Amino acid sequence: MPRLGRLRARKIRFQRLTPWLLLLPALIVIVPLFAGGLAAGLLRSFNYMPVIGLDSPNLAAYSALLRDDEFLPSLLLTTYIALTSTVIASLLALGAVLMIRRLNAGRSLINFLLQLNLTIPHLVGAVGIVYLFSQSGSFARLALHAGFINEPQQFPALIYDPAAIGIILVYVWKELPFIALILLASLQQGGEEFEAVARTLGASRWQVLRFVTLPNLLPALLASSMIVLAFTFGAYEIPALLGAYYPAPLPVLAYRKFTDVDLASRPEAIAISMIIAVLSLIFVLLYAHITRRQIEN
Amino acid sequence: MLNVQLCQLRLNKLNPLQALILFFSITLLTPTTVTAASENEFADDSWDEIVAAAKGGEVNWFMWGGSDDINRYVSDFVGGLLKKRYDITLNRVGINDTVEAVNLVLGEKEAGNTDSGSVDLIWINGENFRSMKQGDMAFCGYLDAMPNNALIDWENDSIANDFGVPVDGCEVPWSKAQFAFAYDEKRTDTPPTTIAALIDWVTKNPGRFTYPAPPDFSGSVFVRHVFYHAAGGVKNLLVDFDQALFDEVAAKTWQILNDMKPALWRAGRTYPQSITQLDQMFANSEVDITFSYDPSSVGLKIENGSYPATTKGFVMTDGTIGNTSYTLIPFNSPNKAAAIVLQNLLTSDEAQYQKALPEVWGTMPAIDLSRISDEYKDKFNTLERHPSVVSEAELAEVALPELQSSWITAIEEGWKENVAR
Amino acid sequence: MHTLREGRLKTDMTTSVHRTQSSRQTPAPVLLAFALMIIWLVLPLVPIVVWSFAKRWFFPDLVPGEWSLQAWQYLFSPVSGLGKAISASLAIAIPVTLLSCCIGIPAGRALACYNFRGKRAVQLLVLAPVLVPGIAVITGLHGIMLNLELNNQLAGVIVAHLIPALPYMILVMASTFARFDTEFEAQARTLGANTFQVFTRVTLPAILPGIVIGALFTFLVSWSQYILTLIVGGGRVVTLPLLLFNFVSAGRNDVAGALGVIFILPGLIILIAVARFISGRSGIAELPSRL
Amino acid sequence: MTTLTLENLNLRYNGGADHAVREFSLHVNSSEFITLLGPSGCGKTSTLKMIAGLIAPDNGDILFDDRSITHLPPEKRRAAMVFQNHLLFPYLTVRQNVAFGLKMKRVAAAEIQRRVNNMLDDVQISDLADSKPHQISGGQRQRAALARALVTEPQLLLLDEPLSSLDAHLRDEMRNLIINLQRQSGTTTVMVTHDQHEALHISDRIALMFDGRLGQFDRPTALFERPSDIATAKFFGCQNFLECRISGQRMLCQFGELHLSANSTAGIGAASEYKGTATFRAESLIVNPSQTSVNLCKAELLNVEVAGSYRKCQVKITRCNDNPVSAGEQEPTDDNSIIYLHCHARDINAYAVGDQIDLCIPPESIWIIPG
Repeated sequence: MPRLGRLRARKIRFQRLTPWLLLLPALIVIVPLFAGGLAAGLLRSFNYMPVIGLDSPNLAAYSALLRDDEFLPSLLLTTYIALTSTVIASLLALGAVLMIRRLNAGRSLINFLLQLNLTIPHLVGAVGIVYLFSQSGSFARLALHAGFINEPQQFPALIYDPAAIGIILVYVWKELPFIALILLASLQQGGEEFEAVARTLGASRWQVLRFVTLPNLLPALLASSMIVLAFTFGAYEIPALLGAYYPAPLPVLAYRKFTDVDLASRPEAIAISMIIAVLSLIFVLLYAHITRRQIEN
Repeated sequence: MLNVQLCQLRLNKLNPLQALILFFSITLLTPTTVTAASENEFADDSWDEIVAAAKGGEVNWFMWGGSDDINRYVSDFVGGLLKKRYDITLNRVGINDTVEAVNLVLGEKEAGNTDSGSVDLIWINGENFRSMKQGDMAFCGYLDAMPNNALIDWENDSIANDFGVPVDGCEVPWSKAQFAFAYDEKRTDTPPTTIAALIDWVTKNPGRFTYPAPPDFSGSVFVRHVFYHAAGGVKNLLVDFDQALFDEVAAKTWQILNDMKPALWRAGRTYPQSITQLDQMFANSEVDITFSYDPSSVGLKIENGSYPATTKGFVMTDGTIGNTSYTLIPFNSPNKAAAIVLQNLLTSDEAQYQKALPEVWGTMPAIDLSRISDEYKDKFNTLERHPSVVSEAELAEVALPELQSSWITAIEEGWKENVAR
Repeated sequence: MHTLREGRLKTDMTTSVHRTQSSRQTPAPVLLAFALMIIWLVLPLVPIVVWSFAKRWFFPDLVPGEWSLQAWQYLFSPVSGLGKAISASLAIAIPVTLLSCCIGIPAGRALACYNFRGKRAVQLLVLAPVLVPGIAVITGLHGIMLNLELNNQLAGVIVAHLIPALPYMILVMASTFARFDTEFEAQARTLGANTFQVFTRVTLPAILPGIVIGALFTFLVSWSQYILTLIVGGGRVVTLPLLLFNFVSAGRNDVAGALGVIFILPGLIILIAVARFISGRSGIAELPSRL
Repeated sequence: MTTLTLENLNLRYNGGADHAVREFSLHVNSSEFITLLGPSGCGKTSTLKMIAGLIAPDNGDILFDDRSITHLPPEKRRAAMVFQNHLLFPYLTVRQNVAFGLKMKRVAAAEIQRRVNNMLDDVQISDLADSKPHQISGGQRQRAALARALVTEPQLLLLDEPLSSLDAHLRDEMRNLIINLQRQSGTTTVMVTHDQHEALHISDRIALMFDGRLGQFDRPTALFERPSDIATAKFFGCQNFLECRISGQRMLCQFGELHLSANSTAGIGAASEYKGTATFRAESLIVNPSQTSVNLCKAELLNVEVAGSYRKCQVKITRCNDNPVSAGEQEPTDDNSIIYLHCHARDINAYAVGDQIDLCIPPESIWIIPG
């Protein structure tokens, strides 16, 4: 270092700073808004807010949640919705991608539809699913005309039901294309040649699927599933529209408590938010872990 | 400011010294004294002064926005008149639930915003009004300055009390509503016309009835009807909350509702989330009976295609609960004068009549029809309701009062614990 | 194609060649799956469109009892507030997109072209808002924004929308810069271009497709946002999703259907625009490959 | 081992409008190493993939040991392929990669272990067996890919440009390894390349492909010395082509009469007089020949280009065998009297551009392509 001219040393120091300067505006936005929002939420959920005189943190909000007999069912329901939606969407997306690869014609049509779906807001998808799958929806009407049922109640209860099938259907409809597009993108990066080489090495169609295609797709599949899992865990509008009245999924419960006229519910609402945040941060770390392995490979 | 009013109301019960001490301690020690001056800023103003102050301004009116008919009435008719006559711009803010507006004001109050709030007027009643009033978030005490206040019958209990909470000059009645049921002539020959008959009907027609889960507004009212039925009438219940009485009646009520459960839609495993959902289920033959706190909505819904044309409104001969909805100015509205002008316009015979037209909205006027101009008296007298809507006379005959909100809260909580799960 | 078939037929007979490999005929199960998939993707959109023109469409009618324009008439009347909602949506989404571009492009470059200590942490920080649900952040942020008097107005909603939108832009730009060879800039420098010229003549044209994809996606993220707008906007900022939610929860299927159609349009337009812009590439499908 | 026969293979694309491969027939002997050589886009990789079963031909037949295998899927053909860019499965170790084919065939674990270890020894990467592909060098990856193919003991080894992704020094090493392993195992091998030197070095026979068709199929020296057509000659770098009439052991071209050797016309039938194209390599010409040589020519030096120790020259021939150029039937045109010659620097250093030089076109270096 001492041999370097002062100018050069300064230049190097400046170069070291360059990425941070480039990142600065982004950090100025993300750190206070995202990290700050979470931190403020965390403090508030512990009833710690010296500005308004709350200076002894406690776990009141969390223990109130545990006592609330809707919380645990709600947590379970949310987890069930998120897991089921993610697993079904992932598997179907995988199947769809394998199917699309075997198409000779129609690829561009399906590609267009997948992309179109990506641009459609969840809310619209939810409306469509209700029109189709409710007990008086299009399918129930078809079933009646086909003679399978005589009245709406005989049609399976899919919407507004504690089993949350309607919510899951919306998520599957919206997330399947998302995962499928990510998988297709990952396949474009040389997947087909690996399969060719495997076949010349004596692997049958199934063995290629089992030992080459799936392992190749796995990182992309897991990473996109994490995104979907986090999203389905924390999205508000779909369960708000299609859910049963009890138990409400966590985001709905959080919103309800947040907007409760009784201000005492707010720390509880924020505590639920924090639980959602912690769980989704775990998904972030899992995602990072998966993609890191992918990059290393 | 609520404190002040309560004190003033009870002053006559205290001896002068006590009263004096109390009064000074309140006026000196509570910050409400600061707003006390401003709350009355219009009380002594002449109407002309208010109108002059409001000219060229705007009003942000927060109200439930899910009905195109109501939206049209408010934006087109009311907004049009307001602009034309007073040069005030009406900004209708559609919300999903009135509680959103209450929260907004609450948040502003928390943040110390006392004079530049974003809400100028809220369509409100019941629980939300209680929150606003008890939270010192309502602007009160200006009604005397409003000419059309003369059309309002404050002697009437159902006007002067909003779900048992005294209005105390903090809101202005806008509309009257009364619970009414509806059925489809094509599907049901004769609907049950007492609560007892309804309960019987439900068991005989399994799967064809349900009600939205309280705290949905309409679902909660339905449960109250059962509660009245279990109590053998509403008379004993029109008092301050009485735990012993509540427990007695509630036990019977839960019994009835739980017995009904297996015969409900989806065997009572779940309930609709909202009255909207029930309406849609009714329209699509999933259930055979629906209800509404706005009896005229049957007509509107037939016209806009939400209900089958063969839908008919009906009431229970043992009574249906009625209430009044109001408009309220939040304490921190920056456009109070304009909001008062709007409230005055809303309570005019002209606006109330327009609102009562079946093709516009068809809802019942909140003003005393005996006090209005002869012209509008005639008009109201010759007003034809939508043929499917229960007649006003029929409604009036069976009208039941609402309970105080403390009762309602207890019923809703009790339902959640004893029936829902 | 015709001659090809014939030729194949002849060989089949003469040399009994069976084409088991990657033949150009798609097997029936795949075709069936293809058809099912197309139906599944399109199906939920059908009743939305039909409902927007329907009146009195009750169970068990397969077609509406009446066709009507009442939903559209209502929406296009000044009362509905549709115009205000669309302009509010645009007044939020466009600044969010522009801000995201200005902030996201340098950040993407930093993540793609430099190695520095703490890079991994920054990557995680950028990624986190994509995965952490909006409601988790906004309930805490609400209090802060209240103090800054950002609530209940466009500015606050724009700031809130940046949380989920900006990371998308940064991630897309990082991937774009990762494919961009900075040697080109050095080359331009040696040819006498100054910093500004290097950016406008060399860097910008090269990363433009990435910017377009990132910007359009950022726009869509903001366009579809519901809960952040609801909580921060406090009912004062009524965007299209809020209006739609209003009518969905009010059970007005016809109005909701018509709003749904309007809601989808920008995505559709963007999709077609992107396909045109990035000729030969797969348009929005690029996005996932860049995340 | 196995023989490979291709019979009239055709492959069309673009809905049948264009041919990738047309009427391609070939017979490869057992244990032979042949190369499909041709410019890029000539259909050689498509042919290889048809042999592997990765693409189905539109018509034609592929036979291993005279048995048609056209209907078999790739995994049943036992034709292992090594691709240009190694294509080692990134999520498997080198050992797992090599074991892949055996595992697919459900060979017993112990057997797999033994054969994989032997194979890894053969390609000298035993010490890297437990590394992931991204942890080893390009040459090592290609060795692993080769090992992965050979360990399955395929009937046929298919190599698709196996050396092109390697640096020059690694390429020689790898080439020798491939030759050794192929000789050792005796596996019939088909390699695809566009690099003639690679093909000349490594192959028993080379099949030239142009535009989807089979060109000359012969031993490397034959392709080099006795091209069957101008395209082949050009592909192997021949620059001198003279249109001429041949009569017995002599040819007549625009700048005179040249003597031929017996070999020169070996590619042609017994006709006594015909037209043809005479070709000779630039490096076979002799500058400053002894005056007793046959086919002595006078030429004007047009251009000299330095290429290391030798020189690439362009000359314009003025007369040959003491026959003036005008002795021909027509006036010589420039382009048919200008030829290229490569010579050692010392032979040409004395001359400057524009000088007249003596040179000799040895009769045995001339090869006549008919037509």
